[in-house]
Order: sequence, then C-alpha cells, then structure tokens
Amino acid sequence: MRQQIPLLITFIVGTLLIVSVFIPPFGDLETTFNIWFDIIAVFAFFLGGGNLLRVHINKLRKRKRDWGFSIVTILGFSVMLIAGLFKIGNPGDIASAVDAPGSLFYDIFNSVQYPLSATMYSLLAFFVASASYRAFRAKNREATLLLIAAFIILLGRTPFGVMLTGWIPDSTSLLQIPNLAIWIMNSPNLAGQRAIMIGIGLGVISMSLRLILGIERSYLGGDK
Amino acid sequence: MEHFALWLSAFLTLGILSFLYKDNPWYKLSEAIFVGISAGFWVVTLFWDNLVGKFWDGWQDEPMLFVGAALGFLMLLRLVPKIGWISRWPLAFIVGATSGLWLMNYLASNIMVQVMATIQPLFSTGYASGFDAGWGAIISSLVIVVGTFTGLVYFFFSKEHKGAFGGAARVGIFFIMITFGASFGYTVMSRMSLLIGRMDFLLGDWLGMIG
Amino acid sequence: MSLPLAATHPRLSVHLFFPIIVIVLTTCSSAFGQSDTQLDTTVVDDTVSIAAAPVTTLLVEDGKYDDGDSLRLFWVPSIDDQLIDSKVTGYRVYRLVNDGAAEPIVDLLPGVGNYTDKNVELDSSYVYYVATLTESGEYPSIHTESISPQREWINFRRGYLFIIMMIISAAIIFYVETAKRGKKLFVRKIAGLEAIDEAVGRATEMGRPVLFIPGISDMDDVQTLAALTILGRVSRTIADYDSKIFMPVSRSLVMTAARETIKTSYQAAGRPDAYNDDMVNYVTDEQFGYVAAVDGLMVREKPATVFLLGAFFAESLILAETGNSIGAIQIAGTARPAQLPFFIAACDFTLIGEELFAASAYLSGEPRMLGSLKGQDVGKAIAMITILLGVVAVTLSEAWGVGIMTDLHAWLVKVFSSS
Amino acid sequence: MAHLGVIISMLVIFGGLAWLLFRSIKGREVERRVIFVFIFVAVAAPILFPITFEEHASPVVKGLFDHIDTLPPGSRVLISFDYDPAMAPEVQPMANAISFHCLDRGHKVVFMSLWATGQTLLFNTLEDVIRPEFPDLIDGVDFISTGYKAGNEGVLNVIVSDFKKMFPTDVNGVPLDSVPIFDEINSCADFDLIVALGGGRPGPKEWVLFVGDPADVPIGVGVAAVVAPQLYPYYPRQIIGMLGGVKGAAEYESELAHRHERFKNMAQPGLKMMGPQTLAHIVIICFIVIGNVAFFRSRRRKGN
Repeated sequence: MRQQIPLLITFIVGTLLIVSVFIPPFGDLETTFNIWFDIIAVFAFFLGGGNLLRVHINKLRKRKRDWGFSIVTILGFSVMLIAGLFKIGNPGDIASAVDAPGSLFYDIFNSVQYPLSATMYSLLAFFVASASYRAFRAKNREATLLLIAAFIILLGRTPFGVMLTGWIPDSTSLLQIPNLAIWIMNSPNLAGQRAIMIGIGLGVISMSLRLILGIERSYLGGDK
Repeated sequence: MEHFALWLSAFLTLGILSFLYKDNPWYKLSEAIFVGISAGFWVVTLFWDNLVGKFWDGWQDEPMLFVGAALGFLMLLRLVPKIGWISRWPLAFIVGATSGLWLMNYLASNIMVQVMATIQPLFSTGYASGFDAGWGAIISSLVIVVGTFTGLVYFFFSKEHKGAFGGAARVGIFFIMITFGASFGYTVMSRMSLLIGRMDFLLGDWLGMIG
Repeated sequence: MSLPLAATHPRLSVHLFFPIIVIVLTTCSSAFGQSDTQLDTTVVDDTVSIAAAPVTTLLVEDGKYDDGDSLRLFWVPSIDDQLIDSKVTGYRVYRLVNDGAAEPIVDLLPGVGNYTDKNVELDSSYVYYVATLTESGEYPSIHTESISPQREWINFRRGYLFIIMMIISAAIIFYVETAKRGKKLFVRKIAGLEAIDEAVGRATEMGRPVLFIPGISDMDDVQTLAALTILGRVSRTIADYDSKIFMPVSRSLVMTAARETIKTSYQAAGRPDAYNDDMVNYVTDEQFGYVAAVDGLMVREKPATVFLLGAFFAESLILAETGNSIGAIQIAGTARPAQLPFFIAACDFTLIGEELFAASAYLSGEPRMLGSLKGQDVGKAIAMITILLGVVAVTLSEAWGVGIMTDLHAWLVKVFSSS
Repeated sequence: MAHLGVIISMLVIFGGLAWLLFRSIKGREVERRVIFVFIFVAVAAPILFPITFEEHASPVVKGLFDHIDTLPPGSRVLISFDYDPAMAPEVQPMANAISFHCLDRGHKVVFMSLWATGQTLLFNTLEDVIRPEFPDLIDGVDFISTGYKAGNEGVLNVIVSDFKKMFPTDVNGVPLDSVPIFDEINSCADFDLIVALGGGRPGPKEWVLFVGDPADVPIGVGVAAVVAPQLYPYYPRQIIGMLGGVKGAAEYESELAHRHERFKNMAQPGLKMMGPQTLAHIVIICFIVIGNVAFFRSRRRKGN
C-alpha cells in the first residue's frame, strides 16, 4: 500500500496533465498546478528553515568548528524574518509591499544581500580565466576544436581580430576573424545547439514516461 | 546611515573576493551573513507572495486552493515518524505533475520547433532579392543540417559507435565541441562586465578614485 | 453626424460605390467559403456611405478549440482607411453583454481588421459593433447578432502533436515491454557513468566524503527529478562501499525528497542504521548564497568526489572551478545548454543533455529501463528522417519548383507546427 | 600621473605574462591565484587610468559608417530608439555616435521610438548630448523628434507608406506639415537611411521585414551583443551595417575620431567601456597560449 498509492498518484496526475493539452476545458490545469506547487513549497519551507536553524543551533551547542559563525547566520536569519514579517520601517501600514523602499527589509537587501550576491556572481570573471587556461589545450581532436572555436570567438572580441585579418580581400571576407566568429556562432554552433536540444527533448519525454508509468521509482521507495 | 551602508557593502564585497586567495575568517563571516540573511529573505518573500498572496487572498474565490494547502500539510507529517510515509503523497503529486508538464512542453519546444527550424532550403532565398545561391550561404546551410544530423547520431544509445555510424557520431561530437568552445568564448564578455560592475563600486562609489 | 453622402452628392456616389461592391463580393465569397465550419458566424452587411465610412461585413465567431473563453471579430476596414491622407485614426470595438449597455472594450490602429475578445464568459451573450474613429467623431457599424461563446472538448488543431506524442511514447513503451520479456538490448558505454563506481571507490579509499549537488531548481524541474533518480543509484553504491555523502540543497522540497531517496537506498543496501538525516541539509533558496555556502563546504570538507547533476545556471562554473581546485573527481551533467561548456571545461566527466536523463536507466542496468533508452532512439530517428526529408523537399521545391516536394514540405510544416 | 599609471599597469601585465610564458616553456604550470591577479589588474587598471585600445571598424560596422559618410549632405535619416534602460549601457553609446555623425555630415535627422521606455531616453539624448554638441542646429530644420507611438509592428506597417498618418505632429505637438524637414518626406521610402537601435521586439528585425524590404530603404542597426548573431544573416543584403554591443559602439567611435577631426577629443563611452574588456580578453588569450605551451612541453618531456 505504502508503495502503490504514491505510484498511482503520480500516474493519474501525470496523465491528466498530458491529456489537458488536448482538452480545452482542462487548459487551466497547468496554472492550477503551479499555484498548488507554490503553496506546497511554502509548507516545505517550514522543514527547510527549521533544518537550517537546527543545524546551526547544534553546531553552537556542541561547539563544533566555526560555531561562532553559526551565531551570525542565526542572527541574520532572525533579523530578516522579523523585519520582513512585521514590515518594520515600512512606509504606510502593514498593507504596503514588504520590499517597499525605506523599509528595513529593503535596506538590508540593498546593502547586504545585493552586494554579496553581485560579488559572488562576479567571481565568474576569475573562474572563466582559470578554466580557459586549464581546459583549452590541444590534448586531442575534440579538445582542439573546443580550443580553436573559443580562441577565434575571443580574438573576434578584441581589436586584434580585425587587425590580424584585415588584409583578407572582401571577396573572401568570411575568413576575417570578426566575420568568422559570427559565422561560427550562426552555423556550427547553431547546429550543435539544435542536436543537444532535440536530444534533451527526447530525454525529458523518456524520463517523464518512466516516472509516470512507475518504472523509475528510486526516488520514492526504491526498486523493490 | 548612508555612509555605514556603503562601508558595509564594501566590507562584504571584499570578504567574498578574499575567497579567491583562500578560505579565511573574513569570507566565513560574509558567507554566514549571506546564508542567514538570504534564507530569511526567501522565507519572508514566500510567506507574503505565496502563502498570503496566492492562498490566503485567494481561497474565497477558489476553494480548490485548499487541496494545495492540504498537500502542503501532508508534507509536514514527516515530522511525525509513525505516519511520515504519508509525506510521499505530495511528493508523488509533484513528480507526476512535473513529468506530465515537461513531457508536453519539451516535445513542443525542444523537438518540434527545433526540427522545424532546421528544415530550411540549402539555397537561401531573400525577401527582396529573390534567388541566391552563393557558395557561402550553401555551405552554411549544409553545415547546419549536417551538424544537427550527426549531433543526433552521437546521442544514439542503442547502436555501437562503429564504422560509418561511428564516423558520423565522431563528426557530431566535433560539432558539439565547437558549440561549447564558441559559447564559452562568447560568454566571457558578459562575465567580465559583472566584475567591472563590482570594480566600479569599489574604486568609484566607495573609494572615489574614478575621476 | 452621419450624413448619407450618396444622396446629396450623386457624383461622389460613383466613386464610393465601386470599392464597396468589390468588398461585398470578396467578403461574401469568403463568408460562404467558411460557412460549413463556422455555424455561429453572423454576417452584417453595411453599404451605406457616410463621411467616414463605417467598417463593413462585421463577422463574429466563436473562438475555436477553447474553453468557451474567446470570441473572434473580423471586419473589412473602412474604405476611408487609406494609406495616404486617410481620415481614419483607428477603430473602437464596442460590446453589449446580455443586451446591456454598449461599452468600449478596445481601441485599434488603422488598417486592423480583426480582434479576439478573450474576456468573455460561457453563459453570457454578446453583441458587438465597431466604430470608425476620425478626428471629427465616431462612425459605428451595424451590430452583430447575439452570440454566446462555445466550449470545445477536444482541440483538433493539436491533432498532429498528439500523434507525434503517441508515436514516441509508444516506441518507448514498446521497447520497455520487449526488454521485460527478456530480449537483450545493447546500450553503448557512457564514460561519465562508467566512472561513478570508481569515483565513489576513490572517496572510500581516501576516507573523504562524496558531495552531491542536485542543481538549484526545485522539484518542478525534471532535471532535479533526474538528479534524484541518479542519487538513488549513487547512494546505493555509497551505502555498499560505506562511504560518506553530504548534500547541501537550495530547496526545502528537494531536501525532503533527497532524504527519502537516500534513506531508501540505504535500506535496500541492508544498512538502514547507517542512514542519517544530516546527510542532506537545506542552506538557502538564494542562488549565490547557496553557492557561497557550497564553496565554503568544498574547501573545508575537501570531498574526494563531487557530483554536479541537475539544473544549473550561472553558478555552474563557480562550483566546478572550486571543486577542481580541491582536486576532487567531478562528474557533472545538466540539460541547460548554456552551462554545458563550463562543465566540459572544469569537470572530469560531463553528461551532455540527454545523457543526464539516460543516466539512472543506464546505471540501473535493468532491462526495462534500458528499453526506454532504445525507445528514445526511435524518436531521434524520426527527427533525423524528418530533417533530411524536409531539407530535400524544401530545397527541390524552392530551387526547381518540384510540385510534389512543395506539397511534402507544406505537410511537414503543418505537422510540426501543430504545437 | 594617469600616463604613469597606464605604463606601470601595462608593464605589470605584459611583463608578467612574458615571464609566465618563459616559465611555461620550461614546463611549469601557472597557479590559479596568479591568473586571478592578472584578471584583477586587467580589469581594475583601465578603470583607474582610462586605457583605451584603438578599435578597427570591422566590415559590418564600416558598412553603416561609410554609408552615412558618403550620403550627400542634406540626406534624410530616420533614427529609431527602440530600447529601454536595461539595454541602454550597450546601445546608448551607439545612439550618440551615430547621431553625432549624421548631424555633423549635415543630414536631416528624424528621431522616433517604438518603445514607450525609449521616449525618455530619446529626450535625454537630445537635451543632454546632442544640443550641447550642436547648439546651432535648429529643431524642425536640421533634426526633429516625433517621439513614441504605441502599436509596435502596426506603426511600421503604417509609416512605411504614410509617415504623417502615424505621427501627425512632432513630440511637442507641432504639426509635421509645418515642419521644413518633412517637406519632402511622406513615407519611410523617402528616407535615405533608417537606423534602428535596440534589440528587443519590435526592433531591427521588424524594421527590416516591415519597412526595409517592402520600401527598399537601406537599414542600419545597432543592437545589444546577445542578439547580434541572430541578425547577422540579414547582412549585407537587408542590413547595410550593424553595430553589435559595446564593441560595435567602440569601433564606430574609433572610426569617427579617426576620420573626422571634430570628434578627435569627444567622449567615447563605448571605447572606455571596452578598455577593461579588451585587456581581460587579451589576458585570457595569452593564458590559453601559455597553457598550450606548458602542455606541449610537458608532453614532450614525458615522451622522452
């Protein structure tokens, strides 16, 4: 029983949503599902948020390594929670938007979360460089093509791209690096992307069918 | 206050950047703040947007929302060990719905649309200038068709990559590699602008070193 | 306001009449041509000529293949709506709900000849008219007859989509059944998946944990589901090897599902006591907050093996490079094409798109699962044949005007645009 | 002072790279933190001491530049601002450079917008950028703004045959019939060039399909970098030239300063933004070379 009911639910709901595409009166099912999902996700958040607090309180109690930073996390979490749920400092009353300019929630977001997020994102600039250094090496034919494509595109984005091949006559202007770079983006790149996307589409269909038909059940109760 | 916010932002920005050298207390502090604040941010956002905005403000008009809430409540039964297994029901619901939705969406957007887009004449025709069979255009169209075709051959699972089939698969992986190299190179610029943005903040807004 | 010009200016009427006749003729024929399919169509003919002529031949029909929530209007624009020196500044659509008062619902540009009203309800009746707008005033057309939107139960426009879905699904199910009956099916080697056992074994030998990142999307993304099915296999191996796994996640639901998955695997391996809820922890929903925490964990816990499987966005390279810097073996996979290059560059093995979804089937080694992979290949073959056929057809048709090829191409377009 | 900064940072970057190359010839790998330092300097230095690299206009940029340059003075040009503040960092430099160029050549320029958000940007461009640079030009005689009109492609469908039907007045409410520029302009076909700036929808693609092709007017475009590859197939048949992203703007500015004395010392926002980009790209390219040198050296060593 414990096995069968979830599998049945998956089967019925999955089939229903597939069929809904062809039955106009069921057209709203997708929207309905998305709203239900959002509501379920909030409930699940009690588990997640509770877990976060539990982990850090445990760390604190047992004086594990770096327990001091757990205090900071718990504090940050609580401050944001209080600021947001009680709408502290919001202009107007409780009905105003939680992130209205001037509120504590808004200020913390702007001076703490935003710079942290943007800086973490900007680390990519460094990692792009270190990855290029290591990965773009002519180890074999595949890697060489990876290297050449990246190299031409990168060159095409600097003034040297124009300078190096500016002498090539206009009749074969495709060979000039800036043009070549755009050609690569438009032809071989497009072809590769399409093959990958069609493959993904089939992968999704097969995966979904396995889940709906209950062939794949490792996520809820294993093989047996 | 403004001044404090600026210095706080700069302090946190440098804290994250310090990770590039190595893990250190400054980074750990920034990380701890980040995790705490952002988790709180999302609880609050989900609370107001989803619980209040979608459920509380909506159930009078749409009583079916209670089904969603009930499923959410079943989720919480995990906390009761004896009947914790019931929490699989909402999971099963989500898995079923996600599978159904994605199956149809990907069939339409990834397969049908992409196949359709690949069906182009090898000799391109222009809107105004009529027939054009320049070599450049023909080669480009051929490359797209051959690349898509051989790329799909590469993904074949049930046939060994040997002989002519293996050759085609090899060509396919060549195309895929060019794709990856090109996309990588093309993204560098946008990644650099992110760093330029942060540098502008540090050197300009904070230190005032930009004239 | 609306003086019948034809009566007072006989000479002008000649000018005005000719185009009207043409319009009436063309619209009548088109109305007849469609009449067998559009039973609800109401034809209104207006041939009175005035300062700025109102629109003519206003038709209203039920929106096809909908839940009774749209009505479509067509009309022939005013003859004064001309490209040069036009008097017409636009059109205003009026609506009378259940014989109530007329209210304007939308203003349209000159030259427009149709409008779909999507704000209608099943049990109400609607009457429309369209006013021609000029600088000096409005010139309304005759009202349509009353119409109620109809609900259709089956969307025939998606018929081909249904057929394609059925063919691919049937192929997958067919091979699943074939394999179940014991027919051996060949599946080629996938390098990234072959490496999993070795990678987990290495972690055991080194006495270091395995880190599993299921992407940053929630359970409403099939990639996350794929990651969890792989987790089911991987955690089984981990349980067998007695390695350690830790899994920070950025979604509460994923946390719940992952715990369920790992627990089940440990039970299947006969070691339920070794399972612990602390293997999976929620961090934060915030994309880069999560990344900051995972990066920190990586350098502090130094996992020997890192799995990056699921839906990844910009953070892909941050995670993969940090994982690389601590010398972990990294097995990555995603179906987001934009992030694949970064995994290719920074990880030891990468599952490209479709391979991510095939992974759990491949790892299970179970005949039914492998059968579904063969079914997928049928879909690929269909796509390839269609592409070849379509390209040949459209090329022959455009370059040499081969008739049958034009038909073939037109048919393919029809089939593959039915989504 | 600034020059000294430029020299020192260049020395640090290229001296350092040369040293790393030398080391890698000996087969030694570069540590990742060293790479990070180079990226940091390559981005920070051009921000601190404005380092710009002279860009050379690629053929696709030159196509538009030369067209504007060779049109006889008094030609009629339409420039459409179809973008929003999010796209502005990339597109605004192009808008400035192209407007300058047209007005300097003595062309009669009509500005308009298909995007509601473009109207404000257009207004700011005219007031803050164009008027200060060309104080003598007269509104209505040398240039005019007709502002924004709702209707997307519908607007294009109308103005392709009758401009004044869609825009009876300019942005200030002056009837176009009384405006000298419009003496000889009835439809889009009467323009000698149309420049579409933007990258969304409606944007350059719609201009080509709804106006450029049917009315046979040359179209030049300036777009955000992400959409540039999608528009390339229209060049050179349906688009005479294209500026893609900040890079395209920088190339145009460079060409402008190079060919016209007047713009030698003008502000070059595009080039300035390209400084850190170019340097960072060069550094990455150098590291790829260094990586391959190290790889081949180590392979040869293993081979021995």
